[in-house]
Amino acid sequence: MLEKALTGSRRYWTWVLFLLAVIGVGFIFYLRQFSYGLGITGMSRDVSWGLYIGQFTFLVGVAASAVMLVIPYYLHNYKKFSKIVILGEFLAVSAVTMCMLFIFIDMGQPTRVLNVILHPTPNSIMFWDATVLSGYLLLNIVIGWTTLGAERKGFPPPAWVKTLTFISIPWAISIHTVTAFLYAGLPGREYWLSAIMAARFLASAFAAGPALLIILAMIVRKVSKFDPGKEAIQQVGKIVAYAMAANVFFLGLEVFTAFYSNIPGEKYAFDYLYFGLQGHGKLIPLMWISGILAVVSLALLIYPGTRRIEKILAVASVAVFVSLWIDKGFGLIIGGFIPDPFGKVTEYWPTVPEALIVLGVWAIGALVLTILYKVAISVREETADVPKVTELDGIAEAELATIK
Amino acid sequence: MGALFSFVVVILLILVAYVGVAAAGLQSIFGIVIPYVAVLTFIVGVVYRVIKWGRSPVPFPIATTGGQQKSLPWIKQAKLDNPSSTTGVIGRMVLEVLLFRSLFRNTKSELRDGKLGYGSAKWLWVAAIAFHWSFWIVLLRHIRLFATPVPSFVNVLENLDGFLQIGVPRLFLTGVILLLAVTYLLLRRFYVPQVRYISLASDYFPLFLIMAIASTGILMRYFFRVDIVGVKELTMGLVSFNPVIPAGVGTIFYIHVFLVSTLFIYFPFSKLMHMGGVFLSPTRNLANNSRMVRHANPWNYPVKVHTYDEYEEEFREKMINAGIPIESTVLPEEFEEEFKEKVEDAGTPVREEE
Amino acid sequence: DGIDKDNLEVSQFLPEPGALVAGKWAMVVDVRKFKTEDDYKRVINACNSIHNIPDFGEPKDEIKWIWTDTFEHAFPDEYEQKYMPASLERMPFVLMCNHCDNPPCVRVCPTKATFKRADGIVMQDEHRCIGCRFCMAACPYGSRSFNWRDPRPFIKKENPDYPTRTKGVVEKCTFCVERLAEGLMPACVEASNGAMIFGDLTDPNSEVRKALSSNYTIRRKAELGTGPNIYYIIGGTDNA
Amino acid sequence: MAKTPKPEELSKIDYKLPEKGWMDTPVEFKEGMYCHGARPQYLETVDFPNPRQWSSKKDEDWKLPENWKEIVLNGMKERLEKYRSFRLFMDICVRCGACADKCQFFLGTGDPKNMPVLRAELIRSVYKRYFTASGKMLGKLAGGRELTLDVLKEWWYYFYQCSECRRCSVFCPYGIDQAEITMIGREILNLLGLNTDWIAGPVANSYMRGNHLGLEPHTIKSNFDFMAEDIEEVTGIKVEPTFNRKGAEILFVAPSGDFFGDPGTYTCMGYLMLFHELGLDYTWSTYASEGGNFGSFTSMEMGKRLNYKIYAEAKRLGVKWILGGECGHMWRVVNQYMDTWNGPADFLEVPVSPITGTRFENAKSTKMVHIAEFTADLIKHGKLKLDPSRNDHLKVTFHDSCNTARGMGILDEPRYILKNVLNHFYEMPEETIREKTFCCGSGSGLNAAENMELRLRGGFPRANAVKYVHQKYGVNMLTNICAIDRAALPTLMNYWVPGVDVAGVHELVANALVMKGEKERTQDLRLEPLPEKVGAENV
Amino acid sequence: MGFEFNGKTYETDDDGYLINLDDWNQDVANFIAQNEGIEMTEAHWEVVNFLRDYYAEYKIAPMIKILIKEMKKMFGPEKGSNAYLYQLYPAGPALQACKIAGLPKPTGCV
Repeated sequence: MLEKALTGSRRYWTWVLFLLAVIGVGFIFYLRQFSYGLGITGMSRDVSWGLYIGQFTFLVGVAASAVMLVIPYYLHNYKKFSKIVILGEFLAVSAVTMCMLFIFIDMGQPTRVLNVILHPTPNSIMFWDATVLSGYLLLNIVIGWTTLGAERKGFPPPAWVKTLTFISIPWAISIHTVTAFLYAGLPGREYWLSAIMAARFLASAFAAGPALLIILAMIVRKVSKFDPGKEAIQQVGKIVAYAMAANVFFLGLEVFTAFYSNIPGEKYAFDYLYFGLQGHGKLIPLMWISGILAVVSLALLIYPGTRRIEKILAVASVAVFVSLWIDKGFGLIIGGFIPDPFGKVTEYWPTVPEALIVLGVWAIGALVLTILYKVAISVREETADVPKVTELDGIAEAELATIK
Repeated sequence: MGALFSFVVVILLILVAYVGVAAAGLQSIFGIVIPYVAVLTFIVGVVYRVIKWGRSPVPFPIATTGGQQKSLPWIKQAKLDNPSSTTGVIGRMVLEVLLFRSLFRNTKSELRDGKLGYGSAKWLWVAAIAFHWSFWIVLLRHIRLFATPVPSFVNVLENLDGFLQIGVPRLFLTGVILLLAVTYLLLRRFYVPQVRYISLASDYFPLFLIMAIASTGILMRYFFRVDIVGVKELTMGLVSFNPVIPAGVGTIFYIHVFLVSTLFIYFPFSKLMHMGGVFLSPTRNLANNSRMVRHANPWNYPVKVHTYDEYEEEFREKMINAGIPIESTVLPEEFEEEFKEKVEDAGTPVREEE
Repeated sequence: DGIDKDNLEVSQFLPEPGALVAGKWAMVVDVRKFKTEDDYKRVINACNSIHNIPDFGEPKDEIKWIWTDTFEHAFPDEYEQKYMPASLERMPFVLMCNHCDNPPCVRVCPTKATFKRADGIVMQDEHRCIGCRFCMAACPYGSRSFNWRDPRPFIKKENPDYPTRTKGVVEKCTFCVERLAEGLMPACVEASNGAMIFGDLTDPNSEVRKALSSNYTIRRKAELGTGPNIYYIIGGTDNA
Repeated sequence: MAKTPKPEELSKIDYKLPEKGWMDTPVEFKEGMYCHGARPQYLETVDFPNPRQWSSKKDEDWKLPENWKEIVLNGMKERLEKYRSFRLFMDICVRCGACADKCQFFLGTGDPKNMPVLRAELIRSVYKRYFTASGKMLGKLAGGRELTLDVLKEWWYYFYQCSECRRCSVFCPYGIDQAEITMIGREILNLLGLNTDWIAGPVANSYMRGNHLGLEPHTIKSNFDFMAEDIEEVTGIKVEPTFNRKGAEILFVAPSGDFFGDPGTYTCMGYLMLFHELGLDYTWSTYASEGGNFGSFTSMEMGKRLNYKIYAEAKRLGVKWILGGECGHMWRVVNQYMDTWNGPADFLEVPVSPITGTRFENAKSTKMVHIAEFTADLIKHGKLKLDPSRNDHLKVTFHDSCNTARGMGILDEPRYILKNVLNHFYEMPEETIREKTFCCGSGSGLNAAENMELRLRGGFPRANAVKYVHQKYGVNMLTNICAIDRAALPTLMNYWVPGVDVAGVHELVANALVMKGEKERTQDLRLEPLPEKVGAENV
Repeated sequence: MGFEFNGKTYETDDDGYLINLDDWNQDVANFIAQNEGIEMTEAHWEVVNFLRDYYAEYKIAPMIKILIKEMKKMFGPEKGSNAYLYQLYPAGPALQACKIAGLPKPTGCV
C-alpha cells in the first residue's frame, strides 16, 4: 500500500517537497547540535528541559485523538466514526513518532539511545514511558494498516485486530498517565507535584488531539474525494468541548489550591507564568494568549449553536489547539523549572537553531501523517461506493499544461 | 531435504576449516592458498559468465512495459516503467538495482468465499533490501583490512554503522541486520508453503553459508576477539602478494575466511550471479522504443513466406467474383467483362496496365 | 577482561587494601570556619582542578560539583526568616551533591547510569548516561550539571589521572571515590583546613558523628524525604 | 469434452501443495485443462516437422521421432545461443517466489506448476542437468533432472497452460519473463510437432488465406456487406469499404475475429463507421487480413512468416502507412517484433493523421499506428461529434489486454476514448488493471473449447474483478481492445458474472458517433433499442 | 478419432467433427444427430442444408448473424432468431448444427 504515497498530484508533491525542505533545514541544524552539543539551545543548568520536551509532552496528548474515536466506534458501535477512525489512528502514529523524535533530539548522547532497552530500569518512569509509547505506536500502526489493508482487499479485518483495538484503549490512557508521572513524581518541583497532573493531561489530550483531527478531517475533505462525514466531525467537536471544559476546570483547581493555600512554592510557577517573578516574565504574553484562547474556544464549543457552524468549529478547534500547545509545549515544562531549586529565576527562551530543529521534527510528523493519510485516502477513494470517474490523472495534468 | 543437505554441508565446511587449522595446522592453506584460489575463481568465473551473457544476442526488444507508453504528446508517459529513452532505462535500472523496485510491487493474494483479494506484501522487499545493503556495507568495511592507510570513507562508514554505541568494540548494525535479514529469508523458505515448495538445495546453501559467514564474523569481533593486528598483517600480506601467517590468530578467523572463500568459489556457478545478471536483463534494460527505432536482430534470416501472388493464384476467381481488385493482367476470359463492371461498381480505379 | 558490566559495578564495592571504607559516608560543613573568600576558593579549586571541571565563563553552560551560594538560595524555604543576622544572609554556603539516602536522581534514571553505592555515595556513570537530564529535573538541590558542550577545551589544566567528560552527559560530585579508594579524604575536605568534616555516619566514634552530636546542624530541604547527607553547622553571628 | 464444474465448485481453489517435491510429482493430464494435438495437415501446410495424427492425452503414443531427445537438447542449445533472455532467465532466478501468486493460472488452478517460477523450473531443471557444470555433477542437488518423456509431456501440458501474459515479469526483481520462457519452450516442442490443434489450425489458415479463421476473400467481402447492411439499418448510411485497393493512403489491418464473430463484428462495424465518417482514404486487405499473429504462439520464425504479409501488402498497395485495429498479440508483435523481423519499412511514410495532422512520432519506424492512438487523437482535436448519452444504458469497465499492457503500454488511450464516448466508467481494482492486468485466461492460443476448465480457471481472477465492479457499481459492459478478449470474455462472463456483456472500444465509439446525415438512431450496433428511445416511447 | 456407422469407419477430429467432408450424407447426419440427442426434423434440416450450401460457397460456416438473417429471409421471421436456433440445437447452432452438417468446427477468436 505504501506505493500509494509514491504517486500523487502536483499539489501533493509540492507539499511533500516543502516538508522535505523544512526537514532538511532542521536536520542541518540538528547535525550542528549533534557536533556542538545541546548548548546550541536555550536550555541551561537551571531550565534543563525546554521546547523539545514541551513538544513531546504536548504531542503525547495529540496522540490521544485515536482513543476518543476508538471508544465510541468499537465499544459503543457508533457507526458514524467508521470513516474517521483511521484518521485518528494514523494521527496517533504521526504524533507518537514525533514524541519519540523529540525525546531523541533532546538526548545529550543520542547514540546511546538503546541503553534504555539494554539496561532496562523499571523504577524509572522514563523507561515506562518509552515502553508505552513504542507500544502505542505499534498498536496504531498495526491496527490502522491492517484495517486499511483488509479494506483494500475487500475483506473484513482479521479478528485479532479487534482485540488489539480493545488493548489500545487503556494503552492510550496509559501514555498520558505515564507521561504525567514523569513530572508529577519529582520532589521539589511544586508546579508538577500535583495529584491531578495525569487527569489534566488526559483532559487536555482529549481536547487537543480531537481538535487537530477536526482540522485535518476538514483538510482531507477539501483536498480529496474522501469525506470522513459531517456528523462525525460534529461529534468530535462535542468531544473537544467536553474535554476542554474539563481541562479548564482542572486548571482552575490547581490555581485555587495554589493561591488559597498561599504556600509560596505552590504559587511561584503560576506567578512566573502569568504575572512575572523577580522581575522576569518572558512567558506572560504567551500564557495569557493561551488562557484567553481557552476561554473563547470553550465558549464557542460549549454552545451547540456556534459549534454546529463548521467554520466556527474550525476556528474553535484551532484556538483549542494553539491554547493547549502553549500550555503544554511551553508553560508546563518551563513552569516546572522556574524558580530553580535555589529559588532563583533563570529564564528560558528557545534559540533559532532549536526552533528550526523543532520545526524539522514537526515536518517529519507532517510527512508521516501526509504519507499515511495519502495511503488511507487512496484506498478509500478506490473502495468508495462512489468511484473516481476515471484514472486519468496524467491526462488531466497534461491537459492543464496545454491550456497554459 | 535440500535444506538439511545444505546445512550439513556448511557444518562440514566449518569442521574442515576447524580441523585443518586447529588440528592439522594448515594455516597457510586456509589463510593463503584457498583465499587466492577463491578470489581468482570468483573474478574469472564472474567475468566469464557476464561476458557469456553479454555476448549472447538480444534479438528482439522485449522490454516489459510497466506503464503508459510514449504516445501522443498530451498523454503522460510512465517514463520509468515504460522508458523510451536511455535516460529512462537508466532510471529504471538504478531503481531496480538499488531499490528493488519490482519487488516493491509485491502483493499477496488471498481467496476468501470465492473472492480474490490482493494485499500489500512488502516484507520480502524489506528483508531483501536490508540483506543486500548491509552485505554491501559489511564488504566495504572490510576494506579496512586490505588497505593502509584505511581510506577515509571506510572510517565514515564505520562511524555511521556503529552509530548506536553498543558495547566495546562498538556493535556494527549492518552485521546484525545482515544476520537478521538472512535469517528471515531462510525462515520464509521454511514456513511459506509456496516458497518451501520451490526451494532447492541451491537456495538453502547460500543462505546457510552467508549465515555462517556473518555469525563467524560477529563471533570473532565481539566474542572470541581475534587478534586484529595479526589479522591485518595476514590480509595485508595477501593484497601485497607477500603472504604471511602471523601467529596467534584464532581458528575462528580461518573458519570465517574459509567460508568466505567457499562463497567466492561458489558464486560464479550459482544463482548468486543474479548480481551481475540483473544488469543484463532484456526485459528491464531495453527502452520500449521499438516502434520508433528499428532493433536489429544479429541472426535474422530469410524465411519462407506465402506471397501475394501465390494467394491471388489460389483465389483469383473468387476475388474477381467478389469485385476485389487483382494484380494479374491475364484474366480468365469468362471474367473479363464481368470483372471490369464489378470494379467500376465498387468505385475503385482499375489497375493501370503497364 | 572477563569482567562484564555488572561485575564492574560490584567491583567498586570491594575495597582495595588501605582504602577508606564506611557504612555510610556523610559530611559536616562547619560554616563558621570559612572566614575569608580564600577559604571557599581553596576548597572549590581543589575539587575543580582534580576533577577536570571546565570553566566556560558563562553560567548557562556551567559545570558545578562544589560551589557556593547564599543562605537564601541554599535554603530557599527557610528564607521567610526576615530578621536573621545580616552576616549570615550574605554568607556563602558551600553546596554540593547531598548523596541522599533516598536519591530521586537514581530513582528516575532510565539507564542506571546514576546509582547509589552501599556506602551511600551517589555515582554517575558517564559512559552509560544518555543525557536525558531526567536526574536534573529530579534533583531538588541543583547538584547535577550537564555538559551542554564539549568541556575539554575549557579545562584550564588537565589532570591526567582523572577522566575528562564528553558533551551530552550529566556529572556531579562523587565524594572523591577515587581518593577514598586510595585512603585519601575528599579533596575539598583536605583543602578545607577542618572546616569540612567527612566520615562514616554509622560509626558512632567518627568525626562526623562527633560533630553532629555536639552541634546543631541543618540540612537542605530535608522535608522532601530525600535524606541529604551534607550537614551544615551554622552557629550564631559570632561565627562570622 | 470434459464436463465443466459449476462456478461455486470451481471457485473453491485448493492452494495446498503436495507433500512430495515437484520433481517427484509426475504430471497429471486433467481433462478440460489441455488442448487437442495439432492435426498433421496443419503442420504440413507450413512445413513443420513431424506431422502425424496423434492424441495429446498423456498416456497415448505421441509418435515422436526416435531422436527426440537429441532434437530437444539441440533446440535448447541453439536457443541458449540465440537468446540472451533464455540463457539469463535460466541462470539468475533465485526462486524468491514473488511471481508465484501473480499468475492467473496458479490463482485459478492452485496447481503449483503454474507458479511462473516452477513453470520455468520445468525447463530450467533440464538446462541445469545438460548445460551447466553444477547440474552435470550434482544432478538433483543442483536442481537438475533428466529429460524424460514424462518431462517432455509435462512441458507440453504446462507451456500450453501459460498465456504468455507477462504478469510475472512485472513483479520479478530481475524481470524474468515467463512468457519468453514459454515461447522458447513452445518453439522447442514444435521441433517435435508438438503443437495444439487450436494454434496449428489458425497458423495454417493465416499462412494460406491471410487470416486465422481461413476466410477466403469473397467470404470477407460478404461478411462486410452484411455488416454494412446492419450499419445502414442503424444509421441510414451506407458504408463502402474497399479491399486490396491500390493507392489508398492507409492500409487498415484488424484481427480477423472481428470480421466473423460477435461481439467482434460490432467492433468492426465501429471501425467502418468511424472511417466512413472521417472519409478516410483507406483500404482493407484480404491477403493481410489478420492482425493477430498465431505464429508467435508457435515459434519466432512462424511469427515472422505470418507477419511478413502486412508490410508486403502495404508495399504492394503503395499505401503511406498502416493503421492497426483492436487486437492484443498483434500489437505485441507490432511493437516488439515486426520491424526487426520484416522491416525496415522504408517504403512507407511516418504516419500522419490526415484528419488532425498529428504526426505519430512514436510509430516513425514501424509506420503502424494503433487505432486507439488514432481515435484518441481525433477526440482530443474535437474532430468527432459524440453523443455519450447513447451509451447511457451501459456501465462500463475496461480490461487491459496483457499484450497491449505489458508488451506495449497502451493504457490511457482507450480510457481517454471511453471517457469521451460514455458517461459511466468504472475501473476495476487497481491490482487487476493496467500493467497489473489479469489475462482473460485464453490468450496465446488457449482459446479452444476442449480446455474450457483451464480457461475458466485462468480467467477467474479477471472475472473476480469484474464481479467486484458488477456488484458494486452495476457494471454491465466489459470493454477491451483485443479480439481474443472479445472471443473469450463472453464465455467467461456467462460463467462467472452473468449480466456482463463484452465489447470492443470502437463499438462504443460508433454508438456515440454522430454521423453526418444519419437518421435518428433508435438502435445500437447490436440492433437493440437505445434506452432513451424506449423511455421516450413509454412517455 | 472417429466412429463406425453402417460398417464404415468415419474419421473425425477430437471433438467428433468429420474430417473428410465427402464422408457426409443424410444417414451419417442422422447418426451424428442421434449421438447428440437430436431428432432431425424438417426444421433441423433447413438449418443443416443452409449451412452446407453456405459452406460450399464460402468454405466456412456462416457467422451466426448471417445464419439468422438468412433463415429469416428464407423461412420467415419466426425462424430468424437466436432463440429458435438454440431451441433446435441446444448446444448452439455453431457447434452442434455444424457437426451434424459435417462441417469443420470454426477455430479461432470467435
